[in-house]
Amino acid sequence: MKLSATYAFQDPGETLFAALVDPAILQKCIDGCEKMEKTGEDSYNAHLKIGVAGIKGSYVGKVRVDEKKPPESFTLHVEGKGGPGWVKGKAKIQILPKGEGSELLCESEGQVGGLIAQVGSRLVEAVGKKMQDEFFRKLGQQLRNTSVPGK
Amino acid sequence: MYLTEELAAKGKVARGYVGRAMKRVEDPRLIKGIASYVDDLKIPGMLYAQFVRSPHAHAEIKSILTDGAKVLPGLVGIFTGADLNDKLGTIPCASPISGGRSPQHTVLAGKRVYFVGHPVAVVVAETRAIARDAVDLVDVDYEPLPAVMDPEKALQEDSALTHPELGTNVAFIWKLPAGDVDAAFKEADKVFKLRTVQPRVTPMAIEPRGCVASWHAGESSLTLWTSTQVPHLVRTLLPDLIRIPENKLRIVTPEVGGGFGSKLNLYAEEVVISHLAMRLERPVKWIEGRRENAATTIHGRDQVAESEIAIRNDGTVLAIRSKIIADVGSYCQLLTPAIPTLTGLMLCGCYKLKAVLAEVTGVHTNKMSTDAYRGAGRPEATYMIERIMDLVAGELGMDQVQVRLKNMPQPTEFPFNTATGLTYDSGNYQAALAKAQDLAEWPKLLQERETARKEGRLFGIGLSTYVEICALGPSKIMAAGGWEWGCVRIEISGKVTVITGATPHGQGQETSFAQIAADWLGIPMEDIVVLRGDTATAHFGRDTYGSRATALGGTAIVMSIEKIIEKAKKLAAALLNSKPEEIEFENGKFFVKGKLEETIEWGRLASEAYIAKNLPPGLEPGLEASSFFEPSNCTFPFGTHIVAVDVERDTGHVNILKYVAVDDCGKQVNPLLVEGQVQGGITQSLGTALMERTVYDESGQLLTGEFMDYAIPRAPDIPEYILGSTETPSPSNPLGVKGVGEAGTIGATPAIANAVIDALSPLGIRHLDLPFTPERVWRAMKEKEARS
Amino acid sequence: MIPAMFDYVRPATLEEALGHLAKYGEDAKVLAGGHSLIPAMKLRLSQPKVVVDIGRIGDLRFIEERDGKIAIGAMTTHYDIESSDLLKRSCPLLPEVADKIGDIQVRNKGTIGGSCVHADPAGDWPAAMLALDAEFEITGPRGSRPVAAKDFFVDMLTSAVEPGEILKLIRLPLTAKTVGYAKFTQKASGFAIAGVAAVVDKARKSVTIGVTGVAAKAYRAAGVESALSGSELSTANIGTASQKAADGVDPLSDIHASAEFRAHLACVQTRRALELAVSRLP
Amino acid sequence: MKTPVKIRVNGTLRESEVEPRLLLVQFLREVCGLTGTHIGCETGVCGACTILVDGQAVKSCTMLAVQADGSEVTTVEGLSRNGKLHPVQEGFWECHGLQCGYCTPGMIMTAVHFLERNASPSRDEIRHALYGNLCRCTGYSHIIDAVEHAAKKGKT
Repeated sequence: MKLSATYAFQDPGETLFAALVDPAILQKCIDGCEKMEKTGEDSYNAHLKIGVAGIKGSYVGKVRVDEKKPPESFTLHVEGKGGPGWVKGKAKIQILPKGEGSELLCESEGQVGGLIAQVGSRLVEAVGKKMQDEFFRKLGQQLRNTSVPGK
Repeated sequence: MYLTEELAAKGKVARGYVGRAMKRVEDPRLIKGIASYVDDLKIPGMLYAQFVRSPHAHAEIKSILTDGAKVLPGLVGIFTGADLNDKLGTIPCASPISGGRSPQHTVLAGKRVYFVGHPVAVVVAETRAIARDAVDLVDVDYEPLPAVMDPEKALQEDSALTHPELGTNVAFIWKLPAGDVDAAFKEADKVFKLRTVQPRVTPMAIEPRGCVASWHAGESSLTLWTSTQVPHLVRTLLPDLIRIPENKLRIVTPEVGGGFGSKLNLYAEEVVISHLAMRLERPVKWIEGRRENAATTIHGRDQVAESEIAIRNDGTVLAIRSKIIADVGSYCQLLTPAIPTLTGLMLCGCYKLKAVLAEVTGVHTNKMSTDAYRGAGRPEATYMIERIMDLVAGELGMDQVQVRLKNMPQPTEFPFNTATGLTYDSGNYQAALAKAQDLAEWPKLLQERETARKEGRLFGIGLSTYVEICALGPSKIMAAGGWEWGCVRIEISGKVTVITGATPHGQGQETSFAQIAADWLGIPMEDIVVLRGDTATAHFGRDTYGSRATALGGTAIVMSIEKIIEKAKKLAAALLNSKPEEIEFENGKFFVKGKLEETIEWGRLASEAYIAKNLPPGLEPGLEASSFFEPSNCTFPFGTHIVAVDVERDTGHVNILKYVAVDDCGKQVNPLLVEGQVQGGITQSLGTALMERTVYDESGQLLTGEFMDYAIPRAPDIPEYILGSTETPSPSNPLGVKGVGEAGTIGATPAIANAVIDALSPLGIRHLDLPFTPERVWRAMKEKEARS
Repeated sequence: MIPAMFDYVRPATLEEALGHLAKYGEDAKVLAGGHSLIPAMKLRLSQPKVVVDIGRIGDLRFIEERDGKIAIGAMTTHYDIESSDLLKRSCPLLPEVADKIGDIQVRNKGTIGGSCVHADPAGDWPAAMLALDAEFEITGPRGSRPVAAKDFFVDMLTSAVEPGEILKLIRLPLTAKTVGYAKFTQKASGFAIAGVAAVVDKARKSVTIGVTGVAAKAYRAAGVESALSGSELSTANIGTASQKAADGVDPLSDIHASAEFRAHLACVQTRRALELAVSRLP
Repeated sequence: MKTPVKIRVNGTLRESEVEPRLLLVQFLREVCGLTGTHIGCETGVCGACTILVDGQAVKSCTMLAVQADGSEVTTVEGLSRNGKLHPVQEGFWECHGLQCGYCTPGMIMTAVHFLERNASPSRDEIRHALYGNLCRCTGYSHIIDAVEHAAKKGKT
């Protein structure tokens, strides 16, 4: 599963970058992130409750940030496992200035396995897309700004 | 051989049960819901097992934590590979190919998992629900590894490895050079190429697998009830694995809810459950769920073939060179390597090819193993040769019927030796074809096609003239003996017990074998009971697969009856004050030649035989005989299927408008059962042609693990079948039967494929891969439109 | 095959049911016909702590004509709808859709309310609800609120019914016979790959189109509707307009149909549904 | 935690305390010992578990036993009366409507229910009615014959 989307922000790239590598903000932006503990430089353990509607699973996993090139780009790695299966993904984030604000390009690649992949295949991609949009919408909120998911 | 054709002629039959459409004696218990399948068994003290299975296609197991599960009240135990593998043998492959390389197949995963569903641990609990709860609490830590999913890419040098320790993904290479292939290609006017793909399919018997094992400590013996096609093979193979003597093991198959080859195996679960019953000294039950069934019961087909075909301008097909890649999955199960070799052997179809070169490469991938699925190797071969016939017709502008007639042997040429070294026992392929054309109203069908095409409709006619190999087979070509066993006992009362080693799973042997025995004994069918499926009563057997039961199992019963008759004649002679050679037997009566006024029937003979007061000197008491029938050859059923379809232009949906099948399975014991087998086989094949496809994603997740995602035909998908038959007796057994369990499955897919491609041919489409799902057909049409 | 443990309550009235929901909050799940919830629980994709079975609340299962509208209780089964003479006369799209849902057994037990609240992207009802401009009455701790169909199907598996609320009934307009439902079925599951409901109002020369199965949620094919608004419903016009059936949507993609094929089928089924509706013009 | 249920099964009242998660099919098979109702899938597709609840065909694997509290249930074991087969059972026997027999009880129960709604169905109506019952052996033809046979038999 591969997704590519751009999001527009009113904040400058530096602000955006700083927020994105701040675990406190990350936790608030990841829908269903119940807990996040720092385990090392740019790596965290996370408890996630993700899914849709009544079909939510609990996952325990790791979040890691690398390839940091402030304020332009970094790569976010997430992996987790839980009752309904496992998830693994990485997102390459690039931030470009645009007008007074910035534009963020997110190219993500995800894999799911176990029950969710096997019975929910038709929904997985849509859920992934939704979660990603939701993440950046919340990020926008966190930055006390409005963001418009771009096409 | 004990029996002769002359004896077959004698089987002309008093009451004429054989050949009659009769309803089944096994049905009342099944339609009342009082029959017993494995999951219906309940034994006091019985425990329930569930397997913890890998969610990864390929991964290293870093740790297995069981503490969380162990606290559940009612949990009895959790066992991992570390606990079991060194105490148990490995799962055998009965048909290895020399030079082949496959890993040791331990019952539970060791350090690695090799496919989604690979069993990693087993939990045992007082109830099913507790066992299920425990599975969620076993915490396995995996380190995922690259999964090998595409068998063709798996052969490239830079490919990841399914089993790194083997150093290769090649499981085996098998070559069949038959005839002078190079000379045949030199002789050719034309050579063309064809790539065919047989998708992976899932058998999906409606009853999943399952077993119950019970340890009898007092006797140190084990009984295993299991939903299998092959209790006798299980009894042969299992003792070594669980380390008990064969004579301490009893296998029982109660009712079996469908097999189609998927229960023709020894599975890891059967071994583990047997072991646990011994280890825990309590009965243990395991019943497979549907998702487990789809992921961890064998799959079928999955072959890609690149073929070159040498032809003459007059339509003669001279030779085929074929490179076949068979995706065998993670392990070689019981018959895995044997399946694609059958494809090679049957490549000639019902045609007089001069030479064949088949090279089969079995490739390991991180998927469930493939093995025998209904038809097992022959549908693949038939699909290839029948597609080839249509392509030859297209290439040369010939009629699809003419090109087939051009290449068939004449009825007078039988027994016919094929280029691949088989001897087709008997046949009249032209007669079956002609009859099918009659039933299909061929000229009218051609007319309809012409009219439809003028109107711009995509109407197609397809046919396949197939031959298959059944009644497997002489022991010299079989992995574990190809004979079949039967026993007949005239009880003291004169009632008759027939015991067969050809264990049925829906085919109706209790009826068809009673028909055979009743005719040969000259008694009413109601006086006969057929026992099967318990190694304590059916001592020997090679079971039911490969359409072998009637030809081989039926013959073993006939042989036993002949032995009993011989003995009964000696007894009758004593009772009638005559000599055995003067005693005649007809319609269940023994009498002195010419003296019909004084006869002795089975009832009196039986009581004399067992009470044993008047036995002639030297004659043993009792009236019972058993026999092993060792066939001299396989049988080769054949037939013609004709299909008319139309294809919806805007959706790619295929409608079957007409379906005609004429099958020749030799003599028919019960035409009603034959019809049922044919309809069922065609329907399964229709599934393969139009909808069925086992899908793994790139990382090895199984996406067709439920009936929600794996489509099998439903009632509205089925056309009204028009069925006919011809009867060419097989000389290979006294019954003259050939076998019919797989005929429909073998004949139908190519006929449907040819019809769909014929329908699409006005658009310039020459070939398309199975299955013809709407999207695949729609895409093919769209690509052609885009190009034109 | 065996759900995780849960507690079970079976309220006799709607008030009692709302009380349970208020008490257990997000831990509770409402059980209607059970045909979506129970399989999800068996697979343990859904593990509610409390199941509130509303199956015995008598006044949730009815089909009536009230104040010039059709009112259908949330617990009305698909078969009730399929076999309703009132609906065959006054809102014939509903029996037509009901007949194409699952199988006899599912239609006997599954409910319109359960199906709508579950909001499966491939469920049949949302297409009809959108095409008919249905109104949903949702009851919660603060009383009842009406929600229009276009606002009811919020997202994939998400309807406007909030935790603590229960769908009570659905109000639908009386329509003529000029309706049609065309479904392209996913072979294995019987769900829709593309299901299109069309309602043709001859007098106003307008059509409404609801599409299910194609995107993450069911939608109104606005492009088709406006293209046909006020125009002659000729075969040619329908054909052209139907090409807009997937405009502006993000089609789902799975092993049964790619996004491209789904979008294509949306157009084909839209044309078929419209042709069916038009063929029923007197 | 356990919930009491009273369910009349084939005319006999069965009372038991069950876990709410117990499926109706498990109640029938494990509590009542009626193993004629089979389980073939986990998602309510295959129909092997079809029974009648208050006269309506339903899939008993997609229903909790507690939901059936107070209901009348008929399973395949309850169809024959005084040793006489139900016409649908007879049809299946006469027409060879079964092979392995595993899907048969569910198939029969759907057909019984369907014929109560439609006593003289066409073959296409029968196909449509059996949509929710999968059979892997017979190819359905003989099953359709069996239901047709039962319909005719029912009228005489």
